[in-house]
Amino acid sequence: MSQFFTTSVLIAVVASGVRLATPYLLAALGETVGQKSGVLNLGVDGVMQLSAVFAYWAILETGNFWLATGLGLLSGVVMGVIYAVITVVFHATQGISGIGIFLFGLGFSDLFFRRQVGTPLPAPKLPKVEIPLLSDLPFVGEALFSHNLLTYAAFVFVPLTVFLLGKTTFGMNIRAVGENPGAADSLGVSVARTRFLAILIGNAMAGLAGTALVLELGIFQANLTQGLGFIAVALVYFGAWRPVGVMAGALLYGLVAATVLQLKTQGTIPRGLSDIAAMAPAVLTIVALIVLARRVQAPAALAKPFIRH
Amino acid sequence: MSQFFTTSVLIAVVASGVRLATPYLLAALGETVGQKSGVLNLGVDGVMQLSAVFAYWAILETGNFWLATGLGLLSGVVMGVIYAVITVVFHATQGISGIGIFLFGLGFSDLFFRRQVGTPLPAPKLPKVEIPLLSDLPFVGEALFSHNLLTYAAFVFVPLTVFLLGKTTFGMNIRAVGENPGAADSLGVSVARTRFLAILIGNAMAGLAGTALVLELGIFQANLTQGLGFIAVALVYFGAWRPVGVMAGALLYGLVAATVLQLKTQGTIPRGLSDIAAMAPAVLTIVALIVLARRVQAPAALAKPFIRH
Amino acid sequence: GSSSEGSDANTTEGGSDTTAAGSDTTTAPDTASGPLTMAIVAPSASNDLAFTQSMIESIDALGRDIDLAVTDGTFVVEEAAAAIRAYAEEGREVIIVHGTQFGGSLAEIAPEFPETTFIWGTATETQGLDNVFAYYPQADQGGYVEGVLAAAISASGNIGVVGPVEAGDAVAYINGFDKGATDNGATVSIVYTGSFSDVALAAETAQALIANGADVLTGSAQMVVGAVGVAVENSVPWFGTQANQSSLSAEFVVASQVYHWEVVLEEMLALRDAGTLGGEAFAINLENGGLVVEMNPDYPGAADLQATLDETIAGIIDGSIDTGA
Amino acid sequence: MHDITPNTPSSDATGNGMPSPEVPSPEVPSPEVPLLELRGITKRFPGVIANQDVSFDVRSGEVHTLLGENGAGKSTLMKIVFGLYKQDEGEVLLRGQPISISCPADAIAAKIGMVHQHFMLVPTLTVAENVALGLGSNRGILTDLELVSARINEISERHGLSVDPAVEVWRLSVGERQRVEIIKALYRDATLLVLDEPTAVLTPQEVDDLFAILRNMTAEGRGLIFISHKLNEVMALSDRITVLRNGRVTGNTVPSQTSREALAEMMVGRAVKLVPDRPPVERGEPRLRIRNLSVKGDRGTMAVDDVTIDVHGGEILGVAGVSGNGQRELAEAVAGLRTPRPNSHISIDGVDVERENTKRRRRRGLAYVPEERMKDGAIGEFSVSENLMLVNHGSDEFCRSGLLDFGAIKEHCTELVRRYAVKTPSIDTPTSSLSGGNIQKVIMARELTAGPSVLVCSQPTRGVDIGSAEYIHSQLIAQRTLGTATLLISEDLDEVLGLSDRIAVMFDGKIVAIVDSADATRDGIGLLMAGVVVEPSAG
Ligand SMILES: Nc1ncnc2c1ncn2[C@@H]1O[C@H](COP(=O)(O)OP(=O)(O)OP(=O)(O)O)[C@@H](O)[C@H]1O
Ligand SMILES: Nc1ncnc2c1ncn2[C@@H]1O[C@H](COP(=O)(O)OP(=O)(O)OP(=O)(O)O)[C@@H](O)[C@H]1O
Ligand SMILES: [Mg+2]
Ligand SMILES: [Mg+2]
Repeated sequence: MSQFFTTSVLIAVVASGVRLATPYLLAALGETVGQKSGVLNLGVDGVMQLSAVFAYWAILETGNFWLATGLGLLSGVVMGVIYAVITVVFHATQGISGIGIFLFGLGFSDLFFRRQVGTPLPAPKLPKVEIPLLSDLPFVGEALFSHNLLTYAAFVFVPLTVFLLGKTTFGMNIRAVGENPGAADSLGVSVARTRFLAILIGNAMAGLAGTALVLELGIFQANLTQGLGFIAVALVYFGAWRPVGVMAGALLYGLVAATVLQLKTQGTIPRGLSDIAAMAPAVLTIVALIVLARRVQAPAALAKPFIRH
Repeated sequence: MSQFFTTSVLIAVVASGVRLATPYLLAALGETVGQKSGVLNLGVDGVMQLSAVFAYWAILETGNFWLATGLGLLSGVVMGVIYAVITVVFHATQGISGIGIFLFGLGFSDLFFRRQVGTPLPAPKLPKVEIPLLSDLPFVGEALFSHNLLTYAAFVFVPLTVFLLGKTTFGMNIRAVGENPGAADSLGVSVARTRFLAILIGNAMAGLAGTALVLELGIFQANLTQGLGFIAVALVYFGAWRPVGVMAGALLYGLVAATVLQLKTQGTIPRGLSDIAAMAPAVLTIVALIVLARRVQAPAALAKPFIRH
Repeated sequence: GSSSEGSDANTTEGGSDTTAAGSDTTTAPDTASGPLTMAIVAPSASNDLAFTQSMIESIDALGRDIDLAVTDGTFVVEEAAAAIRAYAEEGREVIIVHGTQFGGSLAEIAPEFPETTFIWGTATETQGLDNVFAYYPQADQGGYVEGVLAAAISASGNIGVVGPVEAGDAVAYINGFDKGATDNGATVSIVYTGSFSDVALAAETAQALIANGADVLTGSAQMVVGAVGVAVENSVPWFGTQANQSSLSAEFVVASQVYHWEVVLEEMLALRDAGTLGGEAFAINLENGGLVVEMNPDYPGAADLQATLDETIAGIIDGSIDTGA
Repeated sequence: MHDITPNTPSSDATGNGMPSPEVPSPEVPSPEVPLLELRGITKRFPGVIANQDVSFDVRSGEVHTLLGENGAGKSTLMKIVFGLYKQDEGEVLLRGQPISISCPADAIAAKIGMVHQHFMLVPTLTVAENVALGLGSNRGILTDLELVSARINEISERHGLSVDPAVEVWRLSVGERQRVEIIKALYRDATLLVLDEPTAVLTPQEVDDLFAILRNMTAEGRGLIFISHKLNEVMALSDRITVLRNGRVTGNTVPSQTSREALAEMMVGRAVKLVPDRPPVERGEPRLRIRNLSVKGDRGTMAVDDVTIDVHGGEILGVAGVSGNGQRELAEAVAGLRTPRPNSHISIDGVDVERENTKRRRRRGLAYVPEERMKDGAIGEFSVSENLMLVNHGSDEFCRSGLLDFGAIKEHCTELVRRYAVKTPSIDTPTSSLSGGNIQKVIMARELTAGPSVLVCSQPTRGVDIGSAEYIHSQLIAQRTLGTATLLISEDLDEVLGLSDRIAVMFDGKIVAIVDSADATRDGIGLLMAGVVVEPSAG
């Protein structure tokens, strides 16, 4: 056990935790914005997979990270438009529509991959950018300030989301349509428009999350996300719809995963138990949901279509 | 194309459609009961996978179909108890709790399979039982009355569910707590007890669905269901919460799948397009949801936890 | 079964190449006149750099006149079954059923087409069907060889393994690798991630292994592509299995254990030519040349390792080395 | 959409230069031209004509009341004015000019405000944020909440609408929320304000405060449309009264030329008894005994604090009190829906029931009419007959080993619908499509049919029209004659005074006085409700 506490191992675990947390954080922040507006999107995982495959394809074809990131983001936005049309315009049930999006993303990303790429080829990975000065700090420098740009972006989005939701007019509208769309409507706030935009933001973030995942790994394969998007949705509940809480959840999740891996590597967790340790995420999610279930109220109109007669 | 219309091919397609529809029908009927009581269970797919692996294991170990079916059913009930505790006792959010169950079922069934069985060994398949007299009828005899017992059971459950929901006191309680748990509570109907039982019934049916799937195929592999459980949930919406509508949806789905398979086999659908044909389910689901979205009202309290103060 | 045996008295319409039931329409006597008609039904893509690709390449390597039909990506058992049956009905002489999970369907279909040879794997037995051949790899052998090589190039003596779930084929390779490396004085850390497909987890596992001092890595199953990327990033040599992974990195992939199924396919086809349609299981191993440890010629130290490689292989073949299987 | 910057009230309607084409030209209207005029409005819903050829107008500086039974079409008409519905026929004129209002934003731009029957507030937002919703901003993507707060304070001061702009709405009392609704309209400088049943949930004191505010507003030249079922309020506040029945205008009058009785007759189409007859009944043994009952409320405070009362057979015990003083918790505790603190005792006909669940208590003869009929009393999606059956569908009469006997059920329900005069197309009609009063009759029919020994009845006529209220009252009196012990909880003081044999006044969770109704006066009870302890005049 003592080996766990060597400085270099600790740094590696923290760095790994931050890296693992990145796609969760991006996706969960986006889902927070969507849910605040009253829209549950269970399709996050599918959107991430689509963005991942498009970003992967772009980086293989062009080697240009900006282009890859742009295409990943764009795929998210396009899926957002589709989801918004389904749920906001046609008022379809959100829970199962999201699952439809998930199944579509899962299937179509695989299809696109097979047809356009075929073999998993190594792609360039998003390079690490050391932040001047900060990255020279002992311990934290390597653990926190030596990551790729999308990781930094994810953490910068935390205060940005706080600001968007708490301080801007648009954020106020989002919260209003998520709590009482009828009231917002009666004051001339367009529920459809506000939710539409919130969905686009949420899906764009999911797109970035998929992009971050694939550009960190430098490879794509079918079902790359392994349910990551669903965990991200759970983290929104875990974080009680507050961006900082969501960040705490994502980091906790990443650090736990990194620690478990580290303990497995050291042999502290015996090999016989390693499979069971892999179930931890799903179990942790459910436990967190149970514990937190009654503490905070979800947006009152979450997952309810708004139809003005 | 003309080849498609030979009698023998038509019979084969109908028989195959009925066979394919069986697990959808079982799972969707169970979900109908659950949703009628106000509980959305997105974990159906996971429950099916767990039941499938346990039924598979039982049949490999004992060769006894009754035991395998019993174990599959029991797994469903056990998962039902877990889900009911999470959602009814702890009032956790249903959408994401269901996804937790799904992820757990997906992961644990694979794990159990790899540890207890390892390689996919062929297991005995549930034998066909020809119904005396009826199976001798021309055309329909072979298409409809030469199936295994679980297929017959699925179709027998349709009138049984109609009867349960419409004609019994328990069914009336189920509908009451699904529409207005507050009122039901004030009239002395225990919301928790009614929903708990409805969840158990729903999950038991999902267990049977997984069992039917695996005993029809005679083999298990990771993610055996391929999202079948999610489609089953969508079929509940499609069928507008009426068992007969749900059955129509399941049959439609099975027949379309069987026809596509037949056309692929004949080469009418070129192999190159078969991947795209595989996307049909997700797309069909979403289209159905959009078209049907506003036609029928879901149970008013669907997916809302009931907390008495 | 959706076939309609007994109903073949019904019309077979227009110039269709398929009759309603295939049991009496064998084309076996025609073999001499044209190419051997073969088909393969496989669960993953034919260019997956792994399981399916190895078989397709093996068929191509068969040096026979073959008319091959491919149905790949049939992960759904029911769909695979339909394809197998369709090929049988079409009169294909040899059908490769590439996936253990299709065994159940095979057991149902094979007896209906007694003139057709089915080749099924990976499986160690034929389910008692006399028109079925089975095949499987003795992956522990190549694992052992790679373990020896890994120990030879490791400076720290610390070697990491990224494993999936501790079960099935992967375990044979990893245990062989473990024994090969340990027999030669190295320490091996094996981490089973718990998933066959979680690329991100595999990548982080590689990171963790490296952080703990591993300077040579290997791994098995399809999720290792993530780990290879990390190895390359950290300039750590990598050993591959199931397919030649040097396409993932010309510089850091030292060697790959590759399956050459053609060796056993050759034997099976010869038996068929001689009138035996099945009933036997074949293993590929170092001795029969079905397992080959392919050195990556571009790996800087490749030449230095050749002697150790040859020696170890010889030892395994003559039985002087125990791979632990 | 408005700019957030304050603009002087009333005068220049389009002064901020925002393009609002629907607003008529700013020329000063002559007092003869009504502020708003509706001409020949017809609105149809599937199977219902909600408004038929309705003409109606409001002038500046007046309160014009709309009166009518449940479902008469009042809310529908007002929703047309506010752009929530579109009329099928007829036109809307603002200051003499035709105007098309197709959404609430149009109405707001035309300086029309609406206080909806059900509050339109976002509970998790602050008062200032609620007010600022939908306004433009001169601070780019940010809303200048300081400016909004300052202006709210200004408006509060001028109109006596005290409320803290920084507090979240969920923390406010019902009366305060009502004020926020009015501030929202004033902030947008509404010259016409629609108030749809604004008093239904207010206490008498709050109603008085509200009326003072409303009079202040008319004095400024604003026009008000007022909707209420409470005739004394209508008489007190209105300048003019228009009565709707079945979607048509059936009469126009002014308070000085009419009386409550006459208004009631205009609404219902027959004479209505506003105060029920109470024949003398022999008071029996105590059937409901409550001893030292304490119950926690939703926020964890002691909502019911050591209450002890007996209700005798043949007696109606009225519980008067300002909303939120523990009446709801008291009723729910007796019904078995809320767990009391230890050492609390409740007995029905001598049997202790405090540990029994609702079902058991009902078997012992408890009947319960909850305060929120659509939330706790009936299942909207169920048919009338299903709602009638819900209590005793498990009884031997209608059910054999878990199976329902539909023949017996149909017969029973048809009889109940006839006996309780429920206006419904059939017993299979979904309950939600009935008017509030008829839904209440279904609930009463269900609860009273078994012949209860104890009846707990909360707010039996809230939001229910005069005709239905009269019928419900007569049924409560009939139960009294049959020897039922009735615990009547109502915030309508007239109802409590008119029906009760004894009146218990509840304040801050305690029963502060029990008064014989013969000795009770409106003012005396009102003082007790406000927490002023005075010796009851007799015992
Ligand atoms: N959205 C709607 N769809 C269909 N019918 C409606 C709708 N809204 C109202 N109605 C019908 O229109 C009629 C008038 O309803 P309205 O709400 O205007 O009554 P009201 O006078 O406000 O009644 P109350 O006193 O209960 O508030 C009723 O018969 C009602 O059933
Ligand atoms: N969508 C609808 N379809 C049919 N009837 C409706 C619909 N919406 C409202 N109604 C009916 O219209 C009438 C008035 O409805 P509204 O919402 O104005 O008040 P209410 O439900 O009567 O509430 P309250 O009793 O507090 O006045 C009621 O009879 C109600 O049942
Ligand atoms: Mg109304
Ligand atoms: Mg009303």
